[in-house]
Amino acid sequence: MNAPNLTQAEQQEYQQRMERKSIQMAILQFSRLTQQCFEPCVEDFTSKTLGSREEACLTKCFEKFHNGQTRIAQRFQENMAVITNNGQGGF
Amino acid sequence: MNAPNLTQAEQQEYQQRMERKSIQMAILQFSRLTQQCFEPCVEDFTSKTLGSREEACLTKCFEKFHNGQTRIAQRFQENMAVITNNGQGGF
Amino acid sequence: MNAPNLTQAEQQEYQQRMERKSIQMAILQFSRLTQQCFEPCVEDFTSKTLGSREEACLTKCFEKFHNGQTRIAQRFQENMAVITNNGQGGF
Amino acid sequence: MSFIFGGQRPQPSKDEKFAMLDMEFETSTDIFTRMMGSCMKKCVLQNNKNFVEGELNKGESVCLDRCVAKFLASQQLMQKKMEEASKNGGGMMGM
Amino acid sequence: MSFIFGGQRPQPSKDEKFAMLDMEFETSTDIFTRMMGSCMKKCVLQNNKNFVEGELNKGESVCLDRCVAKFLASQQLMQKKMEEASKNGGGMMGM
Amino acid sequence: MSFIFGGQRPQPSKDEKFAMLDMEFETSTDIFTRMMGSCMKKCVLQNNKNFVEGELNKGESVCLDRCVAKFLASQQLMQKKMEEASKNGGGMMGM
Repeated sequence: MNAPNLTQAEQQEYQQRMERKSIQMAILQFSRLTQQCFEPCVEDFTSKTLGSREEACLTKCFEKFHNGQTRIAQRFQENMAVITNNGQGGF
Repeated sequence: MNAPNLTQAEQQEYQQRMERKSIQMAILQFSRLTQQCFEPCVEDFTSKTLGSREEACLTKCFEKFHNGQTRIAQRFQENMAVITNNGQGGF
Repeated sequence: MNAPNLTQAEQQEYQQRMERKSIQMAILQFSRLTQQCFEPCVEDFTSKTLGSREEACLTKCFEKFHNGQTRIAQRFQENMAVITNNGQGGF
Repeated sequence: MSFIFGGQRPQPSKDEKFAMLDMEFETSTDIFTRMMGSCMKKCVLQNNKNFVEGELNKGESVCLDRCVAKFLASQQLMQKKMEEASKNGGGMMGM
Repeated sequence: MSFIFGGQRPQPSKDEKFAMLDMEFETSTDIFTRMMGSCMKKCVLQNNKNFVEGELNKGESVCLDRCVAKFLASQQLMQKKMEEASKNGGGMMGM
Repeated sequence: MSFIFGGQRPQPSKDEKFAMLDMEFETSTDIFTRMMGSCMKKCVLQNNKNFVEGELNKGESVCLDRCVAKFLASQQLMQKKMEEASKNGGGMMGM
């Protein structure tokens, strides 16, 4: 898929649109992360406040995902660069 | 995130947009519910019509989710009100 | 839900919009399929290249889903035709 | 989905008409995707951990046919229940 | 989500305002849907393979109440961690 | 995805161009999200029921690197199969 040519004005407009989309995506990613950590970390419903063990688990879970995501994003970009240079096209 | 200020005309227009979005969301929620109840309730594929036991299971499943969703929505709103009043902001 | 009446110009415009939406959907379906086959077929991470057994599994998995999807789509259309003719309405 | 579209507005604008059609498209797509996910899981994936064969065998084919029929019947049944709940003032799923 | 909306532009256009409201709507919807999925799984589905009863029993009801509170508390906690990570220059989740 | 975009129209309008770019963005986002889900599951979550440690250890890091490479290779392979199926008149996945 060849990227379409944009005029300068269109580029600016699209830039703004992209920013909004990225924010939107980040928010949804955050809410997915909340669920992904909630499910393994919170299993006791005899109380309605988080216990200290649950809080520690959520914190470590957040860090683990944050670190994992950062690493995956780096490798993703490196691999995509190789694939694109090999002329196999992106998606 | 501070809600943006809308003029009265904008409010009316957005109201209509919201209605459509809510309908859309309700439809997708309904189709998710269908799948959620189908999977545990229908397990016999020696026939192509629903058996009476399967129908009963689907009906109870629907009621259970309907009741659960109603309760969760109430608690969600109560909790959000408390969080917002504490000045911690929404999402 | 009754389909709204479109003028001829609107029909043409909507046709184009539909094409884009169908492409979008096909792409997302493809990326879901990639994940669905990756998860059962690729389990060895002592190397960073696909083994021949993994490649064979991915290929068969693709064919299986492709065939399954084709069959389900046919039955879906047949069943929907019956439901609509019975006057029970669509979704 | 008559329980959702109660009264229709007299003359919808182009944007409104397109939005309605979009909704119909997304609804069918969503239900199809979910049906496919459930039926592939129930009829094919449970017995195919290794995918030695790309063709559907007889058992899988028949199972998929019945699964589609049952999924749509379940959908109709749940829709009926939803309409009943809606009439009893429950509103749309608590939201 | 103050870690995302840093500086606000002075006078947003109608489209921008609507986009912001859409975002808020989709965010609440998404978090609600996920919370419902997790809480129904933890409080109701684990013990209801056959759905013999449509009403919520006492145990399920209390469990759902607590689950909602804990889910939202988890969300607040993770948001705090996210803001901290964001201040330390980590950027938004690596993308 | 050359199997999808067959003939390109001569001069797309601004809306069409934006729609194409949106599509590209959503496609990359979707593939990234799925890859992350699968690789975190295979390399990290299977051995971390309790999250005692926030850092990635050596084994997890190496596993993630390989998982990304294999996921993208799988995606390329499946794309090739898709293009072959498409040439043989099968159309796009039966829909």
